[in-house]
Amino acid sequence: MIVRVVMAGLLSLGVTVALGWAVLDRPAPVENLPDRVASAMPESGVEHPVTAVLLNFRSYDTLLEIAVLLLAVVVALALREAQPDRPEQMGLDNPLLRAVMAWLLPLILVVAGFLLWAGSYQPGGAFQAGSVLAAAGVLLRLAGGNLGWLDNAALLRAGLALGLLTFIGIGMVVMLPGVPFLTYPDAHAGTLILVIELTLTLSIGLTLLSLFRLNPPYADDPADARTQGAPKP
Amino acid sequence: MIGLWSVPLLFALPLSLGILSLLVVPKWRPRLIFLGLPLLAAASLDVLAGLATVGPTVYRLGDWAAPLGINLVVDGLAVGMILMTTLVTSLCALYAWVYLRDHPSSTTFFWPLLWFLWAGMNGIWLAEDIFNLYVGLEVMGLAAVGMVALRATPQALAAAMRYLLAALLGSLAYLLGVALLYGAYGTLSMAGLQEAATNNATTQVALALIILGLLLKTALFPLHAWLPPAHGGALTPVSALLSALVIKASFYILMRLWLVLGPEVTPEFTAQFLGVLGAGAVFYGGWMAWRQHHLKQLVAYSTVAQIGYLFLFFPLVTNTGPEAARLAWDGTLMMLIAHALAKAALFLSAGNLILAVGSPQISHLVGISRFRPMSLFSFGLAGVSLMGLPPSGGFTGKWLLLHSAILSGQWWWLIVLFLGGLLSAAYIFKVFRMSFREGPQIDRSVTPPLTLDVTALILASVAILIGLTAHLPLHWLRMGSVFGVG
Amino acid sequence: MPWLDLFLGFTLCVTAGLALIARDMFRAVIMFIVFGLLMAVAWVRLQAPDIALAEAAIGAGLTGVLLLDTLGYLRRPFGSRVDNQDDRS
Amino acid sequence: MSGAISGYLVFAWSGVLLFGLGLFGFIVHRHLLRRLLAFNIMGSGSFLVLVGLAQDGRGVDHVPHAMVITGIVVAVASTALALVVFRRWYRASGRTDLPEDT
Repeated sequence: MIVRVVMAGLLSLGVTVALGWAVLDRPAPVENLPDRVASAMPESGVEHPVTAVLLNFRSYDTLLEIAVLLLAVVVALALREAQPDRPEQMGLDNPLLRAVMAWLLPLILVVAGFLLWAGSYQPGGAFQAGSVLAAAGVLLRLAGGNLGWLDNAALLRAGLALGLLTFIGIGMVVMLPGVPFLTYPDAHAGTLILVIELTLTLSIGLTLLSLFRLNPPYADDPADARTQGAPKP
Repeated sequence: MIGLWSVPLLFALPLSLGILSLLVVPKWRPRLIFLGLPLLAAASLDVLAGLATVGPTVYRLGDWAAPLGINLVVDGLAVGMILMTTLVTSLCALYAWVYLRDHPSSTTFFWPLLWFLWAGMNGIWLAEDIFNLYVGLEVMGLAAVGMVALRATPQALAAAMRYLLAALLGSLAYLLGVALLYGAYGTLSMAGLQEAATNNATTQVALALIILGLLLKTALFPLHAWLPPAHGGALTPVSALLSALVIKASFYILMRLWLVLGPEVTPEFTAQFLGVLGAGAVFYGGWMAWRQHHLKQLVAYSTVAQIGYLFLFFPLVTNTGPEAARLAWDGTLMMLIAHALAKAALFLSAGNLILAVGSPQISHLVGISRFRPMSLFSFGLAGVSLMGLPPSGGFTGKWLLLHSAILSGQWWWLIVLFLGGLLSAAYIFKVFRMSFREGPQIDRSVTPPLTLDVTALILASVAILIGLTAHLPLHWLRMGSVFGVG
Repeated sequence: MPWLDLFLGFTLCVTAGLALIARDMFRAVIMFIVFGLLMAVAWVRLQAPDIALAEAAIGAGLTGVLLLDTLGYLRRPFGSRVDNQDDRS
Repeated sequence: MSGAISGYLVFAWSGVLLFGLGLFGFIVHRHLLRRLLAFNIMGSGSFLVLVGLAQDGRGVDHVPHAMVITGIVVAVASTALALVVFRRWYRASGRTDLPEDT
């Protein structure tokens, strides 16, 4: 144990010192990316630079990133099916909390909508709006709300798939004039990005919410908990 | 524009199929391969045709030039890896289509994971942007972890967890290296970095972090501890994919970045050090493989050993003169491809043998040669390539590396090549000795479906054939690299 | 000197340290959420309000909820041998 | 302006320290949840280095902002995946650490 602490201490100290050295010794960069972003902004279809980078200049990164999110859900679904659980019981079912939620929920939805719409000209966008949506779902569930419609597997999966499929679909359709993948025509870039963001928001919200929901629930009696048995040491 | 459609299809198609396979009923999930495999094969061949006619190109996603946008590089190396991936993954997918029939329905989630894995790998082969590589690594890594966890037994879960922790730590080290490089040079494009990078502490630390992170993901000795449980314990087609392809992706990034940044920045001892670690992997992995009692664990440790050969690339390519460097490049890539084919074949045929005797123990293979000659034949062919016997791809690769070592006067690597071959022979023959021994243990065996044997045999045969016709693929692989003619 | 930034950076390190050494797992997670919220403030100071929003919602919020949820799960005894080696490693 | 610039660098340095701290925690701890906390702290550290270094002396750069948002989403996906596996593992074995680590 002590050996491990000392080793870890030395290693992380070494890494930190090396990093510090790297920060001190760095050269002045030749390339100026912010300038390039600024000069390409008029063609991006949006006014907020971060949204332009995320959904136009470097939209391929965003595409793959959505795939990463989906992957987490796929694994959760797979493991859930491998060890089926009983229908879950969760939530506090507190009337006060419910009353608060009834007020809070529409507010949250409005905030999500605003964040999404705002993303084209000021901070905000699909990820923020999606996570606010997910937060609404989490709160609803903690309050004992009924999210039964999420148990409709087909609907849930369609919602999960919507964002990425739309993204890829639009990326492909715009290629028809003979331009590379994800090249939005200047005239429609703003609209296309908005459509992508809208579907992404929904899917991201659902994805994040499913990550929360798909964790195995509490088992009610310990007897059925050990479906697999402990491994031999 | 060459590959206008086929290049993006290489990742967009598997992604779409991955989503689609979530939407269809479980019974239909495997059947999507009959849509996907031909299309992906066509796209891969189209990219190859473009390379052969026009030469290496750059694909500008969104029509933005790097460094503002993300570019994809379609050179010989990328296309070679894409073709290798298409071949190996297709055969593993066919194998899995039959193999998973007898498994619980939760294993049908193999299919979405497979498509995402494929998309991640193709994304990595094509990437030219170092941050995009990070995202690609995550797509591939999380899909791979999910595949290991698929069995949902405690052992599988522990292996997946260990794998995940290693993968996450590796990605973070890589990401921090990227952060330093961006801070220093203001660009994420490899071409831009190659122009801008100078020799200073920032580049060195960044490269060190990137190397460490990728070594962990490649499972180079002594950072290999996560590999044997993950690769040895997974479902057979998963083991084959992970050992054949996934660990190659992080090595591939290392190779590319080394050629972009390495020679100017790194002191020669770093290259020698990587070579020494490789040698350690060859010896340790071979020794451990020989000591295993479980067939798939043996094959997994064999991967630990074979990774070591790839790392001889670094000492042989750094400051050694053009001819030796070119031979090192050729030899390493030949080893990489031969190992991908042979290891996939070895895992698949090992899986067939296990199915046949119903036990993962090597000692239970006694007498199996009479019942499953074809599985054993594939195992043997793949073994020939791993041992480096002529005329296999493994032999050609080692031969090229050997020449490179002699030309650059680094004779000590010859010992590694020679002893490593002996160790591989030892563990391969360990399996054979048991299989040919006559004993009372079994008098009958289960007959696995023919598809399982045929896919393994095809992979093993290609591992041999590629050694006979190495000239053309090696010529293609050099296109667009510093070793290419045009 | 950017005193406010220095103070914020220092506090970030302290909360991170506390999250890593806290004896009680629950306290560690709470410290981690505080850390995430401070990160959001740091992003505002770095003139990156987009990241601040994402960090507060995803980094601190969702990750925190997921971790707390898992903690609740750990309180349930599973298996015959729930190790009592507990949180101190 | 100069005050703001050195402010960026302060956060880059904090990022360096956070990465070091997180790495220490990641190696020392055996409890998987703690290792995940350490992983997230390391991640935050590298994000700070990314933005802080890029903006020091150059002013606001939106490209790393987008990269960090991507990074945060990737981190939460990885954490969620890890938690899913961890819960299954805990449920099957009753352990909060990995078997070979003692």
